[in-house]
Amino acid sequence: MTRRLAVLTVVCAELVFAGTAGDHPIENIFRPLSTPAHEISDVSFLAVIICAVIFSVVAGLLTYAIIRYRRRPGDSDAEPPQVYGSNQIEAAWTVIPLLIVFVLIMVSARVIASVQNAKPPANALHATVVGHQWWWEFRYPSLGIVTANELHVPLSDTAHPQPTFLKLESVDVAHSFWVPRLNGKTDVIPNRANDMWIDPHEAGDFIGNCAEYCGTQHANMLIHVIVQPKPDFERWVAEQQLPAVEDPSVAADKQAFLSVSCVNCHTVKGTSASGVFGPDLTHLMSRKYLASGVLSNTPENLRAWIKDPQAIKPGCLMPAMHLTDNELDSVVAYLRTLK
Amino acid sequence: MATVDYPLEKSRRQREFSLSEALYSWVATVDHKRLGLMYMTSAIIFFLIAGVMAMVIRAQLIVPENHVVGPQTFNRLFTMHGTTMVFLVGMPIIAGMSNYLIPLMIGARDMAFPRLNAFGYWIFLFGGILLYFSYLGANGLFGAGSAPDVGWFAYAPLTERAFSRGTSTDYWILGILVSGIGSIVSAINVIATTLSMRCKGMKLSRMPLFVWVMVVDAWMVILALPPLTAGQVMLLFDRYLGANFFNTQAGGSAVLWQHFFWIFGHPEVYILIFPAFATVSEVVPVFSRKPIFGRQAMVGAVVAIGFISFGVWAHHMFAVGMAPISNIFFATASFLVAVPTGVKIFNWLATIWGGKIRFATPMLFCVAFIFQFLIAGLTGVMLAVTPFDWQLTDSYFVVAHFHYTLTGSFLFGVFAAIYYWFPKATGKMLSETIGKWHFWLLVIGFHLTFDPQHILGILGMPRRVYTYAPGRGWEPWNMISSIGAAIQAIAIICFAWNVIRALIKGERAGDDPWDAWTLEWTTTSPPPEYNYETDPEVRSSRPLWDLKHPEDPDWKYE
Amino acid sequence: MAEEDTKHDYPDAVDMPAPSFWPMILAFGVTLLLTGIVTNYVVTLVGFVLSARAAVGWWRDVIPHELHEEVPVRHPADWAVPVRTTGRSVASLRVGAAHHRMRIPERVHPYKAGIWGGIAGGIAMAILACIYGQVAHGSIWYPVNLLAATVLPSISQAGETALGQFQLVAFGVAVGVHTITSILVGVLYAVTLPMFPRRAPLWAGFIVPLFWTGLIAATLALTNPALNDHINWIWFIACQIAFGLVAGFVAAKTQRIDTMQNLPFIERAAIESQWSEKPDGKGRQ
Amino acid sequence: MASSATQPVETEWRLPDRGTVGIISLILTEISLFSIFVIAYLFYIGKSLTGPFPKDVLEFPVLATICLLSSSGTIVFAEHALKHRKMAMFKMWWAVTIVLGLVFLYETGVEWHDLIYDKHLTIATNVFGSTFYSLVGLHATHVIVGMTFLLIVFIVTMRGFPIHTQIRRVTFLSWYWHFVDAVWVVVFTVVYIVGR
Ligand code: HEA
Ligand code: HEA
Ligand code: HEC
Ligand code: CUA
Ligand SMILES: [Cu+2]
Repeated sequence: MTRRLAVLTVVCAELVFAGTAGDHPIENIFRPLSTPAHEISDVSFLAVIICAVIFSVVAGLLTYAIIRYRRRPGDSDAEPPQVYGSNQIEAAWTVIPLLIVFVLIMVSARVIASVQNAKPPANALHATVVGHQWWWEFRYPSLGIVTANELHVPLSDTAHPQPTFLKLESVDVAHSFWVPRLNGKTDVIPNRANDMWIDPHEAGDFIGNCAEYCGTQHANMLIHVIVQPKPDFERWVAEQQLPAVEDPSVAADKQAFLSVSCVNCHTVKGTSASGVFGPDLTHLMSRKYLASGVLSNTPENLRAWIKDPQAIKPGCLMPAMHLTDNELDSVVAYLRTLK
Repeated sequence: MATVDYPLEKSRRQREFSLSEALYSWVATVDHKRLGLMYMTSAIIFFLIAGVMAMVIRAQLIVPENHVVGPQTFNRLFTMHGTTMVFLVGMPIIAGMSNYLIPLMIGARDMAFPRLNAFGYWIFLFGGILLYFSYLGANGLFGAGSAPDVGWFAYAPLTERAFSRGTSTDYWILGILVSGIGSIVSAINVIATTLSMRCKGMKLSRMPLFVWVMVVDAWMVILALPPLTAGQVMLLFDRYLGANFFNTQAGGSAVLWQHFFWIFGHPEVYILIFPAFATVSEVVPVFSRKPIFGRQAMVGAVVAIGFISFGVWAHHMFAVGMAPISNIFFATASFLVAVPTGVKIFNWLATIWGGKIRFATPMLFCVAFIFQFLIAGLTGVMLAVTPFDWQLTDSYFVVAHFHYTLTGSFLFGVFAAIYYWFPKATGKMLSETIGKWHFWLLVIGFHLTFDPQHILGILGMPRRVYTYAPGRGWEPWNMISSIGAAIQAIAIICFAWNVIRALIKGERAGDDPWDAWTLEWTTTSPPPEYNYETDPEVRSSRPLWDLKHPEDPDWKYE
Repeated sequence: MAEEDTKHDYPDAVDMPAPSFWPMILAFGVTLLLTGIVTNYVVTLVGFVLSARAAVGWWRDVIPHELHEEVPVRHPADWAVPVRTTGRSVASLRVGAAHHRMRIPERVHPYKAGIWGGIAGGIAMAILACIYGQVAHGSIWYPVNLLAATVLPSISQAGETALGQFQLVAFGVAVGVHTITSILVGVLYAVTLPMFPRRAPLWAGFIVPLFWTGLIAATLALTNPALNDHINWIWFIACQIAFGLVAGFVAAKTQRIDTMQNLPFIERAAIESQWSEKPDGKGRQ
Repeated sequence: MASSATQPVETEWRLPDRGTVGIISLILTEISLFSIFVIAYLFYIGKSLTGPFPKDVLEFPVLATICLLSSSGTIVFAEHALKHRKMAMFKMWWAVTIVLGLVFLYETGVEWHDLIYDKHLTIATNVFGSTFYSLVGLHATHVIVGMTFLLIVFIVTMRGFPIHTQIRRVTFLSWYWHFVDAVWVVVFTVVYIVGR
């Protein structure tokens, strides 16, 4: 019955918040797509119902009271009876909330334990999330992959359950990893290892945000979690494991890229570029977005970004490099080959 | 100074007006009523400033990818908005209300430590000015200046030298630290006053609930503020002496700051709501014409809330990855606060029940307070459901929750207090007509602003974002929210107009315009410097009931 | 206080603390002292000097004696108008009763009764539940584990056989949960029994348990999914009714309670009088 | 309220002294302040990434502790003397208290000098340094504040100020001093016993 109620509510909610925009269905914490998010959604739903009932009762009584007991024109000047209290009813309205509270404690405790104490199964994928001021680094230590801003994980349907366990670290300030449809937040805090897990039941691109204020560009620290069916995911892994593409047609452009100071901050595997301050660019073209979700990855956007990142993401930690137009063309041409 | 002015009939008012003397009389005053008004006035000015900041915030967010302000400015705006509202509006309003009313309500001539009282006011004011001076001076006098942009809870290590260069964060630390001294001083004063200065017969069991709530509030201030001060001192050491408290590179802990801040921060939010509780507990009975229902329970509930609130702080930190057992503990403690708070709500309701309600403006604000605080508390309980909070924390749902408590409850309570006691303090009545405009516009604006924010949170909008991309379903709700904010601004303008109008040509108030029951209504409006010509004596918790019903006084039954 | 008085027995002047600007200077000094940190040490120096001077000034104000200023008392004509003392009528709470002020009910003291009732009801319920476990699943631990599943996620993941086994943690949790709920409901019974409309046993034993069973049924999938999957509603309801009957019986028996049968609910709840609207105009006498 | 004068109001009306209430509240605030520093100290025990570590560099400040603790006794004697108007005794005990306090401060200074210059532990060295100097320093600051007040009392008394008119304030000062002492017991336990 509750299920049905829940379904009904979600349907209503979908009507209200309807629509899919662009590639993303609208995020909504009550439309979970992963076990932890599901459990959270259920207990949240319960909390909402309980609070709604309490609200209706109390607000109803209050409304009744202020209408019924308002002073009406022509009322006499007499004072109403002076009631000082009632032990009985006061005890009742202490005990009833206590009971409700007790229920809330129990169910919260269960879900807390269930989400936090989950142990990774043998086939779980392990990945590390590293928060940077204002972008995300994703590492798959067991696969030897380093990428940025777009976290690829395998689909975990009932036929092939394969959760992904994330280790969360930060190199600078505190961030928070939040993809509403997959799980709640877990903070990403320097000098502290946190973890969380997801097992998405549906393929797609799920969007999320950094949810802990982390400085100027906190607003533009978006997360994309790309859930792929197992074969697609494996193909992606294989591609990522390769060193950077060597395209002879851009050999000169490559030289140009390596000669400007991009290399101080960015890595392109297989070249002399080995900076670690900015995102790894080895497979830049495999990403849909640039600069943690701010721009879609088109040649024009890429050029604009490299020309003046500060115009696009003011305050971000990549400086405008003041490249000449020629240099810019070469760099973009080269980067465009990094599939 | 101490010369006696004979003959006594010559009123001081009849002396010739001199600017320097007037100025001196305010600067050097140790009169609790003047200081109370100074606190309130400063707080209202800071409120207008912070309110304008909120307007800019809402203007920026009205449509996606808006360009009213840039990221830096926006971050400074919400930091200063939050900091100002909490430390330079909330705290001085507490001090102002307790200063003005407590001595009058307990039949005292002044606060226990009048000079300390003056010191408290001035150091609060200078602290506030210091914070705002950052707009000019934070990069050194040569730079453009910049206000702090670290958020009102200034999480480490964003506040460390490495991530927050310049001195804006130092201004945040010092401004709050200095004005915090003022809050502590005035809280000590409130405690000493209520314990030591009560007039004859004013037993604790007869003390007005307002005073009870404010004295519990003062206890919370003296216990809760030092952790913030301690944390700030450590942060200052980090920034100036290279200490490593919150320096994560050297083994420092970012989470420790969060603990220290919220050990202060959670009690602080109850500190902020208590003046509203206090006011509602006085206004509701008077306008329902009934005594407060379950007085002992009300006192007990306030004390219980005070105690429990020191054990719930980490519910602001459910997402930092605490052990399940800690999460359960703090969730439990947070739920438990709902019980005494519920008792308060129910007792107010029962006070109204069976009464004969006069809907004057103060009462309107109180009724709205009860409704809105109910919702605020219930969303608070949802947040305390740890798993729910994993989704909602740092989202707009939280913004909605705490504006329900702060705007919808605290501010409404303060407006109730202003409408209720303005006649006492100035001798003039505020206009009921404008008051009703103020009230209804504020209610409408408030709900338009903050109701949609719950939905925004559920749709995944994080707080403290200066911009957002279109297409995530957030546009309509942000639009409504911003429009609501504008309506609130109109409401506040009505309020300002009402006050100014009343001061200039308000109707005379008389001593007891509301037909009330507490001691302050037995003196003139405004009261003389010494409050009462002869020391009052009380016999019950409603001394004026006794006087108004001599054939049937309360004291026979208490 | 605000009494008209011809004998002039009020003081001519009141001693009030004398004004002083030292507190303000001290505040300014302290602020500067700290501001020096972000600006220049000279500011700190100035702040220090100001603070020191102000501190001395302040001490002079209070030592050896606090300075006072005599404020002349206003002429009695300016005093507050004496509070109106003409009696205004007050509606009485009950027709015919003299008093209009109440703390109702006067004689109920039933918390202990509630606790005993809750314990008794809880035991009855537990026994019945264990019987059900034995009869239907061959193990008295079955219902215990299901109850513990409200808190322990591991139980819902364990299989049917595990549900029949004794598990220490689950046992502890179940006992805790059961005790707390039983006692709370027992106390609630004790305080509200007098408020039930006529036929308290019917209400306490059947209607109220059915009501909360309804609440549980509506939310069980969310509060305790494991129980939801395994529940036998007939037995469940039987257990609730057993609780209701026993707890209600014990609570009502342990102490005599004035049930105020002939008063309307609202009055038994003691928050309103039916007659509060119609004061007789003549006051309580 | 003459109108209800039929009912006698409490004949005896005693309230606590406002100064007492004030000083107790002040001490409570201070306790709250110190607890945070103590918590920080306890939290960071063993969390330093680099040396020097407490057990390498800390020695029991025996003399300082004895001095400070006994000064709590001497100030009581002084107070007692003042109450009985034995001014010479008062001055003597008061002076002893001051000297004991000064010895404490001197010892702390020596300890710090040694730590900073010989053992190379500064507030910036590691989290031990940060917590150590701030906790002990906060306490020392309180000693200095107390000492300032003690000195002021001493000086004005020597210059003939009738200090016996201020017994109440002297008592408050001595309470404050006891509090500073009690805090030292905690600091000592935490820093030199638990923390090593
Ligand atoms: C005046 C201020 C005020 C008040 C009174 C409250 C009251 C409460 N708050 Fe709120 N809160 C804030 C101000 C306030 N809060 C602020 C400013 C923040 C954000 C800070 C920041 O991040 O910037 C915050 C954030 C905040 C969080 C953290 C959110 C997050 O960032 O993740 C949580 C989580 O538990 C929470 C919970 C509560 C609870 C349980 C109450 C309870 O006290 C509510 C109790 C009241 C009721 C429940 C209603 C009446 C009761 C009944 C009718 C009885 C029956 C009810 C039940 C049995 C449930 N609050
Ligand atoms: C007491 C506390 C209080 C109060 C009353 C308010 C009142 C308001 N707040 Fe605020 N708010 C906070 C405390 C408060 N807030 C805190 C603590 C934060 C968190 C900060 C952080 O994240 O660090 C916050 C954050 C916050 C945000 C989130 C920012 C973000 O996360 O990005 C928003 C956004 O809508 C907002 C809006 C508002 C609005 C519209 C009001 C309105 O109710 C304001 C109404 C007032 C006015 C409209 C003023 C009217 C002025 C005039 C009429 C002009 C006259 C002017 C002159 C004469 C000079 N507030
Ligand atoms: C000072 C360090 C620094 C230098 C030098 C630098 N970058 Fe960056 N770069 C960054 C940082 C930091 C980011 C992440 C910005 C963000 O998203 O906030 C970034 C992001 C990028 C991105 C987007 C990556 C992604 O995954 O979305 C590209 C492309 C890029 N840089 C290219 C370049 C090129 C080309 C140059 C040289 C002309 C260069 N960078 C020089 C630091 C640097
Ligand atoms: Cu990273 Cu916010
Ligand atoms: Cu809180």
